[in-house]
Amino acid sequence: MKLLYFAWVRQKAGVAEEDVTLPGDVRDVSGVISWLRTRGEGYEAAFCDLSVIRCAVDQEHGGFDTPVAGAAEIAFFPPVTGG
Amino acid sequence: MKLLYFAWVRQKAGVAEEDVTLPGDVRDVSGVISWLRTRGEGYEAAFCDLSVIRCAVDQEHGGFDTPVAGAAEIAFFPPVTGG
Amino acid sequence: MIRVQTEDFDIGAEVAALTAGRTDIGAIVTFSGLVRDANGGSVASMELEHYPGMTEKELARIEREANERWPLQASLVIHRVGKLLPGDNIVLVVAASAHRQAAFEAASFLMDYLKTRAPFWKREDTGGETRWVDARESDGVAAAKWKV
Amino acid sequence: MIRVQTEDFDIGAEVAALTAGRTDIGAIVTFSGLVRDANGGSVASMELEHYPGMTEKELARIEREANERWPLQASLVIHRVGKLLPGDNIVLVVAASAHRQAAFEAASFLMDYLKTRAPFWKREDTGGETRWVDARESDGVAAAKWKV
Repeated sequence: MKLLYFAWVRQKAGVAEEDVTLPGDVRDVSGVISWLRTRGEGYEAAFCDLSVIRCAVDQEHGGFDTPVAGAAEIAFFPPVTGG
Repeated sequence: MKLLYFAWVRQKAGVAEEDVTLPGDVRDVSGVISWLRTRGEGYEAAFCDLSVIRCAVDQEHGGFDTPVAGAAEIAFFPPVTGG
Repeated sequence: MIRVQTEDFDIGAEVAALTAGRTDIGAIVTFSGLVRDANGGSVASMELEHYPGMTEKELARIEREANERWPLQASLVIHRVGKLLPGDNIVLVVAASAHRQAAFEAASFLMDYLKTRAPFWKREDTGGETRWVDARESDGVAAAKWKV
Repeated sequence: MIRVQTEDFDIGAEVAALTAGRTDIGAIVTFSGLVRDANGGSVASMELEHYPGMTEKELARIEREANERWPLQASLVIHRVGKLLPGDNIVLVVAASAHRQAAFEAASFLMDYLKTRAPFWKREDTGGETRWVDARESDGVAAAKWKV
């Protein structure tokens, strides 16, 4: 599964994109985040305030409870600021 | 005093612009119209339906009760259709 | 800025002129109105008549009112007169502000007021016969919502 | 039509391309957003990051939604990415319709949704230090009023 990070989430995590194999007990976006936070200080810093974390599962806006089974791509980013 | 006519009011009246001396008892736009209607068929046709007549006194939108004493220019026209 | 002219206008060039050298403008809304041939082939041309003198006064008043209601960095109203063909530009309104809501509202206000206050009249030539365009009741309703 | 590009755009040329040869369009509203240097000299440049793939999908969805809600003859969304300077264009939205209210509403809707749904992020470079722009609560409020 591909994980993507954008804007300051990317900067704090210290990675733009990575291929990972999630632990078998990860069911939703929330589970992905909990797992990521065990992987190092960068991820912990990136995901320390979940009120400013948004996500997309297979390029569709999702929520923390969006299931991730079968997903090819999950992205994490701050609230969007285009336009 | 100058009288101006625009769009179909001009076409029906048969005149675009004219200099007139109003009778002494004409006080407002309504009085001007009543006087004009005595001046010929063209004016009568132009002013037969007052619901579609608009006017301006000295280039400011006015109503039938707008006073005309001292005015230099009175214009008659249909509801505007620009834009 | 207001202009009444027979010549066409270019939206990009007008916007570029308004914003040249400025970095305080965040949002620009333009409205352009075109001669529409609603039924396809029924309008051969259109004649735009106006009241020289009063037109400029009314447009200036409408623009001033918009600038009093919204914090605009720049505004522009151009209205063409004379003979126009289907697809031709008739009117251009531009409102520039720091933020988008002010620009959208001001441009919409400028058009609603121009439609009901500025002394222009349209005559359609349908090929042989001419017809003065009737005022639309919906334009009066649109203008009334701004409660000037 | 949607485009994500590093190059600048010209409003006049884009509108001319949308309307070329057509006589059924009566009203065109454009919105353009520019890099604003709110405090004068505090923003040296801006970097626009986006999520390639998802960006195009979201813009296409937003445009489709606008076309379902309003009778549009044409619509266009262009968003720039990469490094931009104060005064530079960021985004262009165009909505063309027979009548002005549909064009105004659709352009406003397109912007409100783009602001809250399209995956773009702005980073300001204030000369030495960089700062990710915070999302504005008012943008969420603006989008919510359309009740998608």
